[in-house]
Amino acid sequence: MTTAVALAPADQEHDAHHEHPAWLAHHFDDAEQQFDAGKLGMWIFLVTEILFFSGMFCAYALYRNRNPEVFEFCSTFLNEKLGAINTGVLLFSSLTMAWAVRASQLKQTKTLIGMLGATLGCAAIFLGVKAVEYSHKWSLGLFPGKYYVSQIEGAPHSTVPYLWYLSIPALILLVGFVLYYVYAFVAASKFHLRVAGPLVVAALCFFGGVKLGQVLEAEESHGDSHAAAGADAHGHEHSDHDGHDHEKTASAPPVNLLGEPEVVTHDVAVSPAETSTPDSNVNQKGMAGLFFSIYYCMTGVHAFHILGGMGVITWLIVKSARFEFHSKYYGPVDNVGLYWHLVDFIWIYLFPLLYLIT
Amino acid sequence: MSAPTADHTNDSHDHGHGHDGEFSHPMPIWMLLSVFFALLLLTVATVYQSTFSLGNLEVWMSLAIATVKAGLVIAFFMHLLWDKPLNAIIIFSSLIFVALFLGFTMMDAQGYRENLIMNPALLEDSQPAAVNVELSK
Amino acid sequence: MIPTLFADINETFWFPKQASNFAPDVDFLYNAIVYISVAFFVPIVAAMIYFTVKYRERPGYKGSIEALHNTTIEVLWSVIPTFIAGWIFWQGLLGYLDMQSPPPAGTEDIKVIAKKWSWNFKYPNGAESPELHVPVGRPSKMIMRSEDVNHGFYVPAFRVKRDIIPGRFHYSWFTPTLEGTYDLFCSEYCGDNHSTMNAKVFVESEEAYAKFLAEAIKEPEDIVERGKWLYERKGCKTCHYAGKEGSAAGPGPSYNGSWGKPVPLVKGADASGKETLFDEEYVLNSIMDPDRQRRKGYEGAGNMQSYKGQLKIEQVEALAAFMKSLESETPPAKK
Amino acid sequence: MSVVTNPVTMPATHPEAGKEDNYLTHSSGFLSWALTLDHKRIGMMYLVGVMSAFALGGVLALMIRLHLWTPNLEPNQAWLLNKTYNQVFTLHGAVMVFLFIIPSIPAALGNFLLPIMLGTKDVAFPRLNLGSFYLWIAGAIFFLFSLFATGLDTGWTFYTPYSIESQGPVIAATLGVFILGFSSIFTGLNFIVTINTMRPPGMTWFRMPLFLWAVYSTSIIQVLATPVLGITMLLLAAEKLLGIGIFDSRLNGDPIAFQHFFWFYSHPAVYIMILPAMGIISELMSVHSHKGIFGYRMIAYSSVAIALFGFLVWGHHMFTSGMADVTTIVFSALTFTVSIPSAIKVFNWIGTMYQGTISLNTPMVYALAFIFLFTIGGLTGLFLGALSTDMHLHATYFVIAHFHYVMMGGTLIAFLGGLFHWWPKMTGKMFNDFGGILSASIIFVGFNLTFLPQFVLGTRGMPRRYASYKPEFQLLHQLSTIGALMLGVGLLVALLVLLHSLFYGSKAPKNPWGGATLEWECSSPPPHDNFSTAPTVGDPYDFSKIEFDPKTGSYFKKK
Repeated sequence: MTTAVALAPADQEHDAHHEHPAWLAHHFDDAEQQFDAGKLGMWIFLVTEILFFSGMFCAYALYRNRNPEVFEFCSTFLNEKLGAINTGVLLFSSLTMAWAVRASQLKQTKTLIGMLGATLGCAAIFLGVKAVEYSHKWSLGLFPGKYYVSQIEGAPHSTVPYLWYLSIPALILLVGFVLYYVYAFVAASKFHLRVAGPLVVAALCFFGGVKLGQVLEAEESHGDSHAAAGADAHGHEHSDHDGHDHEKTASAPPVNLLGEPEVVTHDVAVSPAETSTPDSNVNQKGMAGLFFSIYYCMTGVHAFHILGGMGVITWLIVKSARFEFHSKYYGPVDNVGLYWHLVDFIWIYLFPLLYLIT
Repeated sequence: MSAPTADHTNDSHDHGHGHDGEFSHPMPIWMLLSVFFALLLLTVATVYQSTFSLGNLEVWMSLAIATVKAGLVIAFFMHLLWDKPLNAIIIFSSLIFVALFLGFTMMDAQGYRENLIMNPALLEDSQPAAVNVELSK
Repeated sequence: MIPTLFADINETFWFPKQASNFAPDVDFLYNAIVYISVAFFVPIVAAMIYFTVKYRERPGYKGSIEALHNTTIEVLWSVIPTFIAGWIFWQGLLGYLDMQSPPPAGTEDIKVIAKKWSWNFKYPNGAESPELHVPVGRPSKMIMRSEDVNHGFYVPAFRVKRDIIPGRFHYSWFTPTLEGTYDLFCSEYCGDNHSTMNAKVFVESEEAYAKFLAEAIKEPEDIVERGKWLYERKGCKTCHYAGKEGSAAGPGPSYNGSWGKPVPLVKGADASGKETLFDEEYVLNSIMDPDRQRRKGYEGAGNMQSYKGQLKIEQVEALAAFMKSLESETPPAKK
Repeated sequence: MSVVTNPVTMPATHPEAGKEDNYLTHSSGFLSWALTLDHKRIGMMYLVGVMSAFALGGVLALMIRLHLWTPNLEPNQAWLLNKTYNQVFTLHGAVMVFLFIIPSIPAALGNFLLPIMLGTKDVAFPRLNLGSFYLWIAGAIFFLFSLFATGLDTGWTFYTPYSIESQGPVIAATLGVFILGFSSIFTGLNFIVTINTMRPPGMTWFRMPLFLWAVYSTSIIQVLATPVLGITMLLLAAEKLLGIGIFDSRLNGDPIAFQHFFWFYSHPAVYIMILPAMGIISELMSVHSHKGIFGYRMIAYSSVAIALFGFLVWGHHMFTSGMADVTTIVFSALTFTVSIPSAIKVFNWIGTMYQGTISLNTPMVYALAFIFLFTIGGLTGLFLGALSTDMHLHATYFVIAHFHYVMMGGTLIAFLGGLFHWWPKMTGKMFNDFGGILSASIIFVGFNLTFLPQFVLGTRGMPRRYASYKPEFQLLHQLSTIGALMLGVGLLVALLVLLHSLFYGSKAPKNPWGGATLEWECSSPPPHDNFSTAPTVGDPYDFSKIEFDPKTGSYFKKK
């Protein structure tokens, strides 16, 4: 503890004023220190992400443990095929991202831009499929919590064009990117062309994703496990009358001022033992609605992470188009890669936990 | 996060300080591709697995497969296998804290479960349905 | 000043009266920790002051500069507090287990319904009251639930506290040991009038308690009297003013002098912007489905909860009759 | 509003300081501060920010105390309406916790000192550091706007379901907390990376000053716990906005789950508040006793132990909430384990004084006050950790008094002590020592007068968050109010002493107290790059080479 070691002042001065390239921040000694610091920072950030998501996983575990039947019931409304396709898309994007890291280390800029563009495109496909999923659920009234509409056989679907609304931002971006591409083309700027190309493709991929989702969703609807039929399948033991009653209680009936006799006796007739049996109880705001709250929170927050990832990947494309990365400076690609894999990592758990409940 | 391990990083940094060597480790393409196909295979497996009825085991089964997949992603795509041990410790220690958080919360929720009023409508006449429930054990 | 500090004669410096079976144990542990704390605190502070004086910087004095390190001492002052902390934990655990273990047979089961900002106690014979009455010397079990937000059942004299979280039941029991009147507080923050969500606890002899139960179950014959009776028991009193001997002006509209006057409505399924008369129908609607028509100036949703299922239609009529009977009297200004 | 230093104009008020190059004079103009990447300037800006927040929180505290001068048995004739009172205590708690205590030591003093004590030029991510500061500003604006717009009345804990049905601006407040949380996360992340990767050669883990150990432990908590607060706040906002029902009992949601979520962060947050304070006290005790710290490794390890154990005890905020008995008992047992490392620290501080050479100047007086008050705060925790006594004391004034002894008697006093200790380094000005000791004494007496009566109020059954009380409590409440006013006076005196030093203080030497850590090796105030010549890294508590030079009034290190 007593031996004092002096900093090598000469070295430091030297580093600080002469040998510091533009990509090396002034307070770092060398490229490796800068890389290590960035990477450690990223891993710590991933830790915060994991704990951030853990809150929702905790809510999931809590309510699945409490009402497993609700989760089984609601899972039938989620389209397994779309989930599986999206899993594949995301895994592929992870592959391209890892490949991009490799390309940046080897200074293969063309491959790097291509791989980043592919990652961006996969992300857009993922969001396109998700848009189909969301809009389909909304049209059925599968909203979170207190906006949940009890699923009744043969109930009319909403005609609000949710999918259209969800596509508007992508459409605007597509138009913008195409204009940008045209500008780049006219200006004959190689740099801008390198950036605009992947962006246009990615924006188009969104609509590819939408199409893919629609095709698969339609397939599913023709099959016998259509969402509404799913409700039916679970409600098959109940007479029409029963289902009707449910509609009445669940959808905020006009208050019966002399309510006591009618409503209360009806409810009291359901014994506690019965309330814990699934079907009579699950198709309501506090049950299925809660599942959809968890579903939207988890997938929604995940989707926002995808959006954020797309933002930083775009930034990487710009940097790559300027040939900024090489074997001593590829930290940004590596770190964005880590982030992107984490987003994939989360989805790897979300998919079976939400879609594959039997 | 404990001091000794972190000491280790410092050491490695000190070593790294001297030479101006390479620190990038590009992954071979065959490795990336095989990991990807393994992941796809496992996805198919988990979908296929869900078509059986395994009862209570099912959720654990799908979690196990997901964990293998996550392990592949972390080990290869995130090249943690070649990374500093500190980073591995950091990421795994986060899982310990997640486990703590979920563990205590779930343990507690399980404990007071019998006191819950799952259907508030039952209370309309103010007759607590669970009058006979003993004080929680 | 000192006598006031020591408050009532029966109370100690620290505590209110010991009025339940749990109180002696809690007080014992409390006092024990006080002594332990003093035993730690005094030497620490004494050493601190002594060192400050003895080793103060002064001409001609040069203290040691070496960092000290003494394993024996460090181990000692880690291990001894650990054992003491363990003992405290153990004592606390024993006391807690007493409170949580099932009460002895023959409890008086009282349902407690907490709502903003009043208490309602329902006794085994069906009687209700806004104050808690319990027999002395016999365990009483509280079966508690909340109708809206978190509340807390706290009787300092019993050393008993339980939060009441909506959506579930909470239980608590105690055996009152000392006749008297004690305070009951809501201990969990529940909104605007949290501070006034208090009640009295009457610990009575078995005879007095039986007498109370018999009285409490009887609704007065006269409809206006019955309305007043309900007003006092069903929680209306907490928020609504009804004359000088009633309560202070609360957050709700006053009953006095309202009857037959127009009421501007602002919010609700069929009421927006309309006006209605303060009459039987309005009273019925407001009590049974307050969200449907909110009175202007009292828009706060969630303030008035529906009484559907808790009041019979005849009871609402009685309440209306009571409101009708109230003279016009200006309530104290609502701030 | 306590604007201690106006960073923008300060260089202008010191024309004579303009000649030498230090971080204050290195560049000038508004943008040179607003866009600075220098950790020292960022630290100074945080300092101004947190002290303004503290002033606001302090005024609110005085409002609470003044309102409680009378029992307010007629709520309508009271000074504040019940509703207003609820808003005031919510505001007091939220401002003090989120805007003052959590960022005070790590973000203000930590930012300034960490790289200098470590011997580096800056933190690892200077841009992220500035970003954290602006997140803090954004969160603060968001938060304050929402609080003042219509009055938040949920209590700083946002317990559901009340927060869901409250008419107050809960969404805005939760988003404010969310943003502040990220500010805190990024600061913690930055510090961990800096300490792990940027230590210069010779700076081994066990040559780090204990303040850095404490800040490091704090950062671990910030990184691990704050994200859970983030998601909790987000879910609460979604609860208000979309009615998701996860925490809403009316939709079968579970309010107890909210409490678990909230305290999973907010209990470790208590250690975010107190650990850096303990770090400061370790420095102060050693430097002003001119003697090596007693049991360096024990203190270092106990910081990390406290940080990790801190994650295991959140349930002790919920003993009466209706947790399952098993959970309650486990949490109580774990709570007692966390008391041990704190006790060890106190003993070690006392051990440091033994046979030392104690200079009783302002920072040391604050440090002694800290030990007195923190010991009371810690010991009263035993009453609350024990289950049966907690049944009586939970949610009473006893709890209020307990955590004020820890948070205010602990963190605030240490913050002030640290501020006085490093003030010469930060501003290059010496303050009036008599004034400083006077302020510490008034604060000490005022503090005890405020909060000692509250212990008695609590055991006698006075519930917290009450705008009115039984008349027999009046005397104790009035004592408390008098104490609070005194406390306010003491804090004003401290502020005046500091402000006075800015204008009339003598120039601070390099090492006015005789510290052996690296920050005393650079000039006061430090140059832009921290060290004009590289410092020699040695034992941070080796005072054998520190000698006083009466000519310069400064200590120096013998070669």
